[in-house]
Amino acid sequence: MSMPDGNARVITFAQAINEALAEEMRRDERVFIIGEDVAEAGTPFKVLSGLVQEFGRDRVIDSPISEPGITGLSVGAAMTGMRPVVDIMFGDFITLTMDQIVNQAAKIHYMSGGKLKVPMVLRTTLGATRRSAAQHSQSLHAWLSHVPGLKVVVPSTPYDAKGLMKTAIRDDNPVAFFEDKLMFQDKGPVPEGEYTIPFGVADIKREGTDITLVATSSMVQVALKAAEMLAETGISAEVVDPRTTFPLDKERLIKSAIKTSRAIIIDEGYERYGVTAELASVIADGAFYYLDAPVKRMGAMDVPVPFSPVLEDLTVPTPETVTHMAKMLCGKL
Amino acid sequence: MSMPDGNARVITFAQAINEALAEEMRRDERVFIIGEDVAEAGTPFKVLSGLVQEFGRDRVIDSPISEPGITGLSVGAAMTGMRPVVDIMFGDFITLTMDQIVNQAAKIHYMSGGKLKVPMVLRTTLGATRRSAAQHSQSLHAWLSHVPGLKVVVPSTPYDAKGLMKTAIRDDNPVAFFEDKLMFQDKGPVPEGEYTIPFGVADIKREGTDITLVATSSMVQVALKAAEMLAETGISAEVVDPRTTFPLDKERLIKSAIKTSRAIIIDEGYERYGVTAELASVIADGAFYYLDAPVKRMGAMDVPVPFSPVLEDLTVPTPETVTHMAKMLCGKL
Amino acid sequence: MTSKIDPSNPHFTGVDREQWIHIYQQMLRIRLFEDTANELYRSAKMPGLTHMYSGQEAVAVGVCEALRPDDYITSTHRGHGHCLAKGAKPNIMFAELLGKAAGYCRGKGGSMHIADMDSGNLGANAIVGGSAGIATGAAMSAKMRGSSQIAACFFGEGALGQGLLYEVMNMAQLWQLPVLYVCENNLYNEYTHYSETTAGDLLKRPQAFGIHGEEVDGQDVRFVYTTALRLVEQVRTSQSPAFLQCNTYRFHGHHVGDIDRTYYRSKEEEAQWRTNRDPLTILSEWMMAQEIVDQALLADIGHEIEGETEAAVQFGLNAPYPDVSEVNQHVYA
Amino acid sequence: MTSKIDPSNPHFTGVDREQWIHIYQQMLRIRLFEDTANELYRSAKMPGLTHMYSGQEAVAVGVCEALRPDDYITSTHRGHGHCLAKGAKPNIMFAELLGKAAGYCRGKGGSMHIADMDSGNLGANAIVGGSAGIATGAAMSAKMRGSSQIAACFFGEGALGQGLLYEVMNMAQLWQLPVLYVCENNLYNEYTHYSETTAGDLLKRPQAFGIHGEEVDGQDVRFVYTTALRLVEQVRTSQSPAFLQCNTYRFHGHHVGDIDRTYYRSKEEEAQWRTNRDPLTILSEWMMAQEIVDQALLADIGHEIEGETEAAVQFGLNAPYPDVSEVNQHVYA
Ligand SMILES: Cc1ncc(C[n+]2csc(CCOP(=O)(O)OP(=O)(O)O)c2C)c(N)n1
Ligand SMILES: Cc1ncc(C[n+]2csc(CCOP(=O)(O)OP(=O)(O)O)c2C)c(N)n1
Ligand SMILES: [Mg+2]
Ligand SMILES: [Mg+2]
Repeated sequence: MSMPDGNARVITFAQAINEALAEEMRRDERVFIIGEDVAEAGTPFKVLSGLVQEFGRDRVIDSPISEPGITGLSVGAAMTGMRPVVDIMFGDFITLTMDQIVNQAAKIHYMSGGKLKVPMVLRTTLGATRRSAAQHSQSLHAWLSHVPGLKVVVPSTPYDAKGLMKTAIRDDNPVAFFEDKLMFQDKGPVPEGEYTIPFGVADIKREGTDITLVATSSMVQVALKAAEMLAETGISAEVVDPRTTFPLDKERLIKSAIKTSRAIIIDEGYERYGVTAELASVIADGAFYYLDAPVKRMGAMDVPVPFSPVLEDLTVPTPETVTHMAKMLCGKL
Repeated sequence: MSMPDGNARVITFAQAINEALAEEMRRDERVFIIGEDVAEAGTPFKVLSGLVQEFGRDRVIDSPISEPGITGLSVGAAMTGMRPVVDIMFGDFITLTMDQIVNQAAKIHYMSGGKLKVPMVLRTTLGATRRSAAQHSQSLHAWLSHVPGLKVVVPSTPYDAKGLMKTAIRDDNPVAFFEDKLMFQDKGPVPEGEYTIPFGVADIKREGTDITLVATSSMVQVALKAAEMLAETGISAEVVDPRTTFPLDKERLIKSAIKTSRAIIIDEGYERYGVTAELASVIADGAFYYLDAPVKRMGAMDVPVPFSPVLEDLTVPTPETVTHMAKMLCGKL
Repeated sequence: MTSKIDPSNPHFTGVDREQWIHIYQQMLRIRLFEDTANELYRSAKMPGLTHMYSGQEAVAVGVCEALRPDDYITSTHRGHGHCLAKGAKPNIMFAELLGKAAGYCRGKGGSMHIADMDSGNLGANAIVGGSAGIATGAAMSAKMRGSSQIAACFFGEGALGQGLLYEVMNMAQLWQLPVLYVCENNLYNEYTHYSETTAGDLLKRPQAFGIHGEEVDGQDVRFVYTTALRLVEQVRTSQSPAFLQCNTYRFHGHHVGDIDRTYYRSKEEEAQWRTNRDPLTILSEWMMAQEIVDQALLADIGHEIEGETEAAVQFGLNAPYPDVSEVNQHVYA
Repeated sequence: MTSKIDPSNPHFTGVDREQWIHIYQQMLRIRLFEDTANELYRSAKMPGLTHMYSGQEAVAVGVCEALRPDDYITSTHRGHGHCLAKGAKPNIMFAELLGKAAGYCRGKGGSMHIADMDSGNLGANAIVGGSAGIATGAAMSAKMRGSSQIAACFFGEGALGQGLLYEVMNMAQLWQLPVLYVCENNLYNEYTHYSETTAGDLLKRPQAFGIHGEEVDGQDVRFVYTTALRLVEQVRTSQSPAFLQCNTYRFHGHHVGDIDRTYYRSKEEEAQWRTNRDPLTILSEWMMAQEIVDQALLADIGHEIEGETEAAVQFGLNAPYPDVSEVNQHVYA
């Protein structure tokens, strides 16, 4: 379990992202931020507050409402010596950027036979239950995880967010970085000093022996709460956080499932053809001879996210639904 | 195994699509086609040849090179009483249409509480090995399969193509219809008369007892050839074609895997986070207690599609690689 | 009392007294609706956020009064004004804002997705510029069906950043589609002044495609209405697009939670607009001067609409939430 | 021989003899390259298809000769001319067209993806309009780095259909980025005349954003070159965008396989352009009239470049394919 040292400060997820960006912008003048309302407004979520004051409007650039355009500009800037961080306010808007990200950014290195590279970060959000309805609530990280040439980061704690963001900015490839909107105010220990977290290393967020809960981003806290509830009924759950969906730490996922013999995958993207499918099939394959029950998937319900709170809350896995599923798998229902 | 009657004509896949469109346009004057070079040119693949002559330029509409725009127009036309078929020349260009398809077309029915509907078909292509390189060779059907509100069709024979296209046009929902570019000249029996094929019904393309090959679109012929090769080594392979990735005929897939106790999923999309993941995890879950081996996945290699023939041919499953995998699973290697 | 419209002003002749009063009522209806919605937010009764239309009433009402009931509109995230102006009922709208089953979208859409086919409203849209294709497609559909309907597409000046708009304006002009683009320039894209996001002269953008464009004082409904009457007539009879830029101002924040605004606009600027440029005041003062109304009548109208609004919000508050079983209904038609 | 450039024509003064000869050589180099590529296709030696630049040589050469070696260009599916004009070597290009490891992209990109950072070529692009963001981003990067480089963005008139272009032109003007947009209007978008896809006057489109735009006869390299010299200087010194529309014609089909073209353009039209508007003839006749060259020198140049081209294609034909192990190299940097 990777952890900050004992006397680390406690800061929010948003502050951790902000700090990572500030540190990297201080370290490397090629890094700049571009997006809608990123400067004085510091984004609608206030994640970037203060950066324009330190780095100026030439490095924290307010753009028109042109997601395809700013993504395209970032690709061109990245190819020619800069290291842009492009801010796409809501994950739902990556729909507008898919050509530039998928056909351009992701492929240029390969198509050029390794000659050109596109070191850029696409920061965006995921997660529902904010009463924002169907066009502001999607978790579309499965799409980008599908695409060779991209790396995809789904941090779940302030500590991970900072270390992974720094790694993302230093990576020479296009990296999509998904932040859960509802996690921005969550607090956690984050050391002041410099650290990075490598991609492709899953983190055991809680150790256990009876069942593996593989959870991503927003669902890690759900899994941890479920693990607590399960502990009360005598089930010891291990919570594994892949932290990056690509590169994916298959080995650690499989190892945990082999140890516990049962696994549930929990992710906030739509369930069908989503992240849970990949992770479940990786485990079902790799741990085939050790599993005592089928690997179960818990994604977001396969419906456009409804506005009404009474409906929206039904669409996302909760500690209760995870606990229920885990008990069922362990034969304790 | 659904089949045309004995004395059906033999026509090409392209002709089957053309005939389906012509029949539906005759039957329902609300149906029209919009796309780049769809009229006199009949598309670069000549699939629509002759339609403009019969239906005129008001119903077979040559558009500017504006994929987002024509998709958006189609959504609006569909909401207000028309039934557009929008032609997106290469599947790679759906990247440009994702906002209109995913945030608009797919969600309007739900967001309006069931009041509005969007009966449109998005025709596009998939498939590599045409020496068209990374931006003209992708099979991105996994993305749309991920999205609630959309249906996704991946026909593998002229017979299926015609019947499924007619169903797609009559469906009151947005339907994405993926045609393999290399299959357009493939021939097969297609009855002259009117028929439709329901969505969500997998077709057993070949019966077998030892292993299930679930294959989609371009990969069905690959699986059938593999099945022939396997037959020679005494392995009886069943080839199951889901025909639509959503709705997905989970039951038939699982039933076949239970019967044979082994399954391989073959699809031309990128392997990771792709269609093979969903299908494999559906089977691994549903047939858990009957499987003698892990479900294996064979998607396209996780690389941008290379131009050079010597490289490109390595990226797609072939009868040989499928046969090899099947033998391994059956313990005959 | 006969109409006292200044006969020397060609703009306002031919509009009778009742019509001006009706226009005033509609604008007031919007103002009170928004004040009430704001109150719902402040008292934590409304889920999520909402974007208020206060200050811009003359645009929605001036344009929609010029439309036929069966003409189409598409709207934006700041959509309550358009909905009401086109004929939606406040009580059903409040129900929607509150996520209730009696709402226009059964509570599934919320503030940003109100659609009402009965009044020709194809929906608010939470994607900036996202409805430009829908409106243009509805106009195409109307033309194809020979219905003589037109479509009015409302969007903020921020939507000029979205490429989709240019794609569909090109097609609207090419194919002579009966669509009226209504650009509401309220000076801000969220927290950024439009001059920082928009190069050149706005009206030149439609004109670049050969589309007729005009600019009007969006605070003075007399100008908006009479200009819209003329343009709507022109669009309908000539079957060609037009573009109307309305210069206006939003009195509140970008959304109800945007309270501290001084970092992007001054309190003086706000006061100036509220005091001198309130569309309700401009109209009511003119109507008084013209003796179309007197203080007593204005007071009566005020009380009537206050009462109606109060009843409407009570209807919304008292209405039941949708049944949980609705969560996966209306995904498919 | 001293230069005989007509001193009464201000356009062509100040360019010396050697430069015109060099320009002629570059244009001929492109012409022979394309003829040879066509031959490769017809003799089935080249995988896939290619789009020939023949007829448009004056545009690529006229513009690229006005650029510095370290200036950037982005190109299109019809990109050989731009590559060669910016300094790429025919032998390495042929190797790429043939999918060989010695190619600019190690055979991974092919005809539509040639990129060569050494000559400032950020890549051909198989997405129409797809490089508009890249070029504009490269210009932004140049400005940020204070390098005084500029970027020239080549695209066909068909790319005016793509919204991305408008998004980035807006930003180029807003932020005063040193980018020259070069629109090659060769009259056709594939098989459709541009007048059927393009409303209004092309030049008004950049002008709508306040971008300086000019139109030039794209068959006469004297005009293209001298205009480009002036615009490039202006873009570089004023650090602001400009737009150059070059009216031109492609002599061959849309791609090498587009043989029967009479359904979209007449043989007379083609003959007319080939006979009267060949950029090579226009330049050579003028150079002869001006006594810059004589028949003998032209013949020498012809032989020299024929020999070079023949050697180049032989290099490509003899070069080995990439090793199969390269298939999954260069996916990530
Ligand atoms: C494609 C897209 N990008 C960004 C946003 C976030 N956003 C919501 S409203 C808004 C500003 C819109 O400005 P404008 O179009 O002028 O409308 P106004 O809010 O002024 O009415 C932004 C950026 C969005 N909803 N959609
Ligand atoms: C986004 C996109 N849509 C469609 C195509 C297919 N396509 C390739 S070239 C072309 C026509 C391009 O016309 P133009 O831009 O004028 O360039 P030209 O071929 O005349 O050089 C089309 C439609 C594509 N490559 N990319
Ligand atoms: Mg605005
Ligand atoms: Mg062209």
